[in-house]
Amino acid sequence: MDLKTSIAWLIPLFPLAGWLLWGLFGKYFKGLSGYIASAFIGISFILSVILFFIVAYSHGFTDTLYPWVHAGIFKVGVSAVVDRLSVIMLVMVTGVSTLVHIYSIGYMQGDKGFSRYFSFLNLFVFSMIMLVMSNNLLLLYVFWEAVGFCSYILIGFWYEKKSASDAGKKAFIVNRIGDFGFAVGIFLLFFATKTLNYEKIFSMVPAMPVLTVTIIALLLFAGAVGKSAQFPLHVWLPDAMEGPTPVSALIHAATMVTAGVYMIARFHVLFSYSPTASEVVLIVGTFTAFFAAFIALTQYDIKRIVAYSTVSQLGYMFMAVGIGSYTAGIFHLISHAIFKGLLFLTAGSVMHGLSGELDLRKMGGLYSKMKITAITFIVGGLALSGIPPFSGFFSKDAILADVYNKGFYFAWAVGEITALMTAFYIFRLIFLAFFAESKVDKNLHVHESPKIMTLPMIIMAFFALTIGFIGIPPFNHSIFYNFLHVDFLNVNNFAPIVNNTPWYFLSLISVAAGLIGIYIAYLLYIRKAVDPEKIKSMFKPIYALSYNKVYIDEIYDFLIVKPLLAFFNFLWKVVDIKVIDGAVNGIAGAFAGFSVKARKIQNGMLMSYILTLSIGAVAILFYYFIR
Amino acid sequence: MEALFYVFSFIAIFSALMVVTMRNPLTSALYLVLCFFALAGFYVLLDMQFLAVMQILVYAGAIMVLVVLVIMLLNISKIKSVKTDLHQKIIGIAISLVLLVEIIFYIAYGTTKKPTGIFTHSVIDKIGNTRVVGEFLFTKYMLSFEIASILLFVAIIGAYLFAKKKF
Amino acid sequence: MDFFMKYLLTILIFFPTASIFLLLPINKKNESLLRNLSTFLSLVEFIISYYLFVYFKPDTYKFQFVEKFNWIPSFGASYFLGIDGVSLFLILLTTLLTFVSLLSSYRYIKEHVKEFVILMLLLETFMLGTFAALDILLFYLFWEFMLIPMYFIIGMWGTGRRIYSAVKFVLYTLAGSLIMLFGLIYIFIMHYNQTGNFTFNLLRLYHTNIPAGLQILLFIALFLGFAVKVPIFPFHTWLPDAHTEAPTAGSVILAGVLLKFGVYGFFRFAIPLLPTAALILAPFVIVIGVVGILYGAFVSIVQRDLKRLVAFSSVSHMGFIMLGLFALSAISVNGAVIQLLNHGIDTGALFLFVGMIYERMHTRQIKDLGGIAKKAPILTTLFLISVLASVGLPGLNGFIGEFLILIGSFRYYPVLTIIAASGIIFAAVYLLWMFQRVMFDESATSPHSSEHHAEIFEDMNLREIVTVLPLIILMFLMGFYPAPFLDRIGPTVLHFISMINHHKIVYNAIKIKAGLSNA
Amino acid sequence: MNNYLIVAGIIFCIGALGVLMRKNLIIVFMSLELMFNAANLGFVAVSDRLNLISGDIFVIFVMVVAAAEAAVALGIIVAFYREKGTIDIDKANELKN
Repeated sequence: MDLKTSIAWLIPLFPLAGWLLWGLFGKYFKGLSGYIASAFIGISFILSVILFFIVAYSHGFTDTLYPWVHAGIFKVGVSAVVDRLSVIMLVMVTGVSTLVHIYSIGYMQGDKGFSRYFSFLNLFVFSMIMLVMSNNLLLLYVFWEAVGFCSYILIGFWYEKKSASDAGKKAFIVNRIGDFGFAVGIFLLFFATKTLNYEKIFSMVPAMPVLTVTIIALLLFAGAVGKSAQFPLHVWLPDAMEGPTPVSALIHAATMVTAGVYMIARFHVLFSYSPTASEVVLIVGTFTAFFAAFIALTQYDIKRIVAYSTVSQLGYMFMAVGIGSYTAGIFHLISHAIFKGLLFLTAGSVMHGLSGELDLRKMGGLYSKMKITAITFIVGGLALSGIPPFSGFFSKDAILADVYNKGFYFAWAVGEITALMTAFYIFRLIFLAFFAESKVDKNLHVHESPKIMTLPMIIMAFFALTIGFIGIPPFNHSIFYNFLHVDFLNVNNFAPIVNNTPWYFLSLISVAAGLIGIYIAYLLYIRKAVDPEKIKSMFKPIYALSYNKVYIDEIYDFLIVKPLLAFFNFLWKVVDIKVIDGAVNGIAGAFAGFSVKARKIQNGMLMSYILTLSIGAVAILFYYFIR
Repeated sequence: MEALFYVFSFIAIFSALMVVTMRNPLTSALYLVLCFFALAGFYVLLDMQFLAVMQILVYAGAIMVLVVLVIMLLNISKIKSVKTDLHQKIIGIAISLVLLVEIIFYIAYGTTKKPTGIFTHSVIDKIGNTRVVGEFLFTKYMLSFEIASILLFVAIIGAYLFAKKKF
Repeated sequence: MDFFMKYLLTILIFFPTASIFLLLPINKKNESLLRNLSTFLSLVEFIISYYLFVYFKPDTYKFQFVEKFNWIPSFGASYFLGIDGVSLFLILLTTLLTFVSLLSSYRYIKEHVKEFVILMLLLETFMLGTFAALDILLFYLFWEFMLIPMYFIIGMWGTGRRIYSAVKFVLYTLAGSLIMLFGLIYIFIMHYNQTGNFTFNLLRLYHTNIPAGLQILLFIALFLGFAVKVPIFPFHTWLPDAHTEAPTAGSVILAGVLLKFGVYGFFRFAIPLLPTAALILAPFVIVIGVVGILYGAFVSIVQRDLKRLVAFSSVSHMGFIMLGLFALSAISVNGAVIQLLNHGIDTGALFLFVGMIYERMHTRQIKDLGGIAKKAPILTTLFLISVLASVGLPGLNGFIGEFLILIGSFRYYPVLTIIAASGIIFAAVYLLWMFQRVMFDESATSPHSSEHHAEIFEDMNLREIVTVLPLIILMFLMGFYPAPFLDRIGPTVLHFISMINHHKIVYNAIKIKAGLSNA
Repeated sequence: MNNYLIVAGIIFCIGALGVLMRKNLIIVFMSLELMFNAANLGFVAVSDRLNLISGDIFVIFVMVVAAAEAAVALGIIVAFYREKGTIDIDKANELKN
């Protein structure tokens, strides 16, 4: 094992060690576990950066740690792929994780599950790192599920709250539905290629029938839909906000939910050879982007707004990978991880300052009381709205420009409208929370968060401001593009560029959309030019639709959950107890009934016994006779 | 010899019929003794004198004495006569007739194996039939013989227990 | 040592019986000594069985530790023992679970302790004998003897309608077994007619030529016997009753070991003895296996009794195993065997936890339970691990088995495999929902019992932790590093598959001749 | 030999007739003895025909059994009579249920 492979394997080792340490001996560490855990992840981050430079200045590699499952021709090892794509992801994951860990020390201070929290958080980081590094589908699937499990356990971290444990369960089960498709995709892939190793699969894909590739790609995409909370499996993500806020920042904004995008980027060969599957990805992504933004317009729970914006932004990423602009998708993934992580951390800070209050209607005027939080939040909001020079501008516009230039005008138009809506709802949140007149409970002591929380926020805000510059010169020939493009050379270019509209023209439109959105929010909530209530009553049905999240949960409950439960009850009460067990008991009963009858033959009369005996003898003789 | 066979057959069948038809058990018992004697005669005809003697000793002697003793013991005259109802008679006769027909058909149409043993009449006569039986009984069938003796022992105990006044 | 190695299997099988004589002179009243000694003896037994693992040669499919003595020469019955990779692990599972269940019953079994431990040890002998026997008659004897101790364990120490459940269990399995016996004897006679030798030697009976039509009839006979034991879907109704009413130790043994015999019977007897019939009927078996997966899962979702829920989940899991076994591909059979062990470990552990909760709360109704997580963090954590292993979470053992089964069967039965795979969704639904309701939520309506008990709910003590710890460790071990298991199972399975494949060629030739195949 | 067998058969059937027809326990018992003897005759006849000795040996065992049976049966009859005051076979219905 040479240096770079040992570095690669050391990266997941630290979080794993952390998990075991806090999980088993957490109670002996008390408050210390937070610092040590952060240090562990920090080491992983440093190692990731080192690995990043190793890979950047040499080339990627793969390595197998040990053979894992060998059964017949099914041979899978615990093996890692380290290329440019995975090191970028590694740096992002460990970096954001480090900051979130540090933030959590302050946020979770005094919680009785402090060590438990860090143990699971470390387990999550471990799983996420392994997910990114895995070199075969089985390992990917393992950690794909493992991050889902961590999400489950962390959403339900405050299990005393029924809503929290419900949300955790919902997240796990909805993810499982996606994973079911993912698993079937793996089966089909194994059936078609007899291997689960990435390189071997990719080398075989061009020769495979398009239909097979399409089906496999769509099934894998089903997993991505579940994990990345795309329509129609997005329902778990808003509920997942029941978990501690740093968890939302790490898992439900920066890392786990982007695993779907990463997976498609990783399987770009597969998707690019199936234009149909890519088109489905594009459609789902576009629709989700719009749909989630629409819901976010009217919500009052700040975390839910940010959650829906996550769903919406993930939609953008799927748009990108759906048109074959994988670098753009990953770029948005990175920048989104930072600014959305930032938004969640600041939202957590608001929550912390208001003792857990999340309702926008009970906030206002917080700017003066928590300046750092407010400013960093605004940085995040501007990045989300795509205002230059914040990172969201570069990454989102890279996607939209590609969508336009590749000729998907409708998707582009939807993307622009969504951008407007995005700017509106995030600034609605900012204005209502920080600038409008205060509706905060007078008894509440509003305070800025401690340094240990604000420091990560400031660092994040710094990167949210600057990370976009790796996208310069914008779009197809940026530093980032040139760096990452190396990994995407073997794609089938199914969506060629048809326009050559200059980027500044297109980005002008997006920036305009963003600014309009912000301005509308300003008019409504600061200038009070129009009373929001009036608009509300003007578009009552649409408002209700948005406010009630398009009734998706209710529809699922009514159309799927209730009938299924009734059916299951029928199966148990009627089929199992009455029919099957009834048949068994019926047979037993028939024997018993027959026995009651047969007992009458035993009338105790010796003569009748003798009679029966002799008739039997006669009959037997008769049988021999006629034989 | 032929004539003797028919004489014995007639006696046997006739006395057997009498056994089952006589009303008085004592008469039946006496006819049964007669029947046993006739059977003993058959055994003599079949060159098994030892068996014939045993037949008379065990059956006609021991068992029948026991039966007669019991009949006396129960003081049969005091028992109100046990009546037989008609349908039972009919069923009995019918079944036994069918049985008889079957047996006769079976014997008539059945195939007989070739003689396989070595104990022809002359061999048995040379050794002596008692000795033949005895030798077999105490060598090859030793175990069965012992078991039979145990059975008898058990039967004695059983009979004693049953006949005891209270048990 | 030589002697020990030579007769290792015999020593292993009869050590528990022999140890009963050690327990017999102990006074009935001295319960703690009885418990400790019997647990210790079962631990010794496990250590003996561990020797099997150590000295087992992993690179051959041949039977090892073979012992053969004439028993009833006139019938060709012999005392013929031997193990291969599959029975090796099932034996290890048996000895481990016996130890675990004896250890688990310290608190649950309060009356007739002596009888209980003696019956458990006796049961262990019979179970081990069944796994090690390579002579059909010997196998059948052990197979039927098993019912007797189990009957008493359910009937004497059970709860609720225990007599009903015990009788149902015994009659149901007995009825199946008798039909199976008929089939086995028929094969025995067929073999006699062909070779003129009486033999119950399984390895020689493998070479009996049976025409396809007759094979199907015989297979159905054997199928009924094994299917009841598995249990496959329409023959499963004894299982919820027996599991629910049995004491914890009984449930653990029942789920952990007894259910394995059905599958083991298919693997060792039904399929190799009647390969053509197995090939013809495999699709049907798989269909009812898949129906069982979904059916078990669906019915589990709406159960109200904690133990009954776990029992129905067994039906679902056994459906997976049947799917894997009858798909007859090397990967899926490997998976089925692994899943067989997993099911023993996971469901065994689940029953242990259910038992612990029952001991504390005195109820198994899910609606009366709740809020345990606050009081008992260790119990919650370990219970959660077992639940997740049962759900098939990657990294734990359940995943490896399920995945191998599904990926192996996909090649031959894609549609059915996809339907079966949807079972993993429902597994998550019923187990996690159950876990939430039992451990997290406050009990909804509990006028008297549980509210009070939940307040004084005590966490697991050291004995209980020791009880489940081996199982938990195995869950992780088999999830992260299944190589030691797969390496030993692999050659056996490969041999099994090659036996079947040989017949597949013959079978296909027949099909072509009959014009059934378009090939 | 067939003649002997036919005679044995006839006696056997008469015995059966007695068993079926009569209700007096003692006569039933005697009819049974008749049937025994018919069987004995058959054994001896066949054994004679096939030049075997085992049939004759068997007859001896039958006699032993018959003797034992007689002892027990008569004991039962006595006990039965003492219990019921009759020897009507129809009164022997204690086996019911």
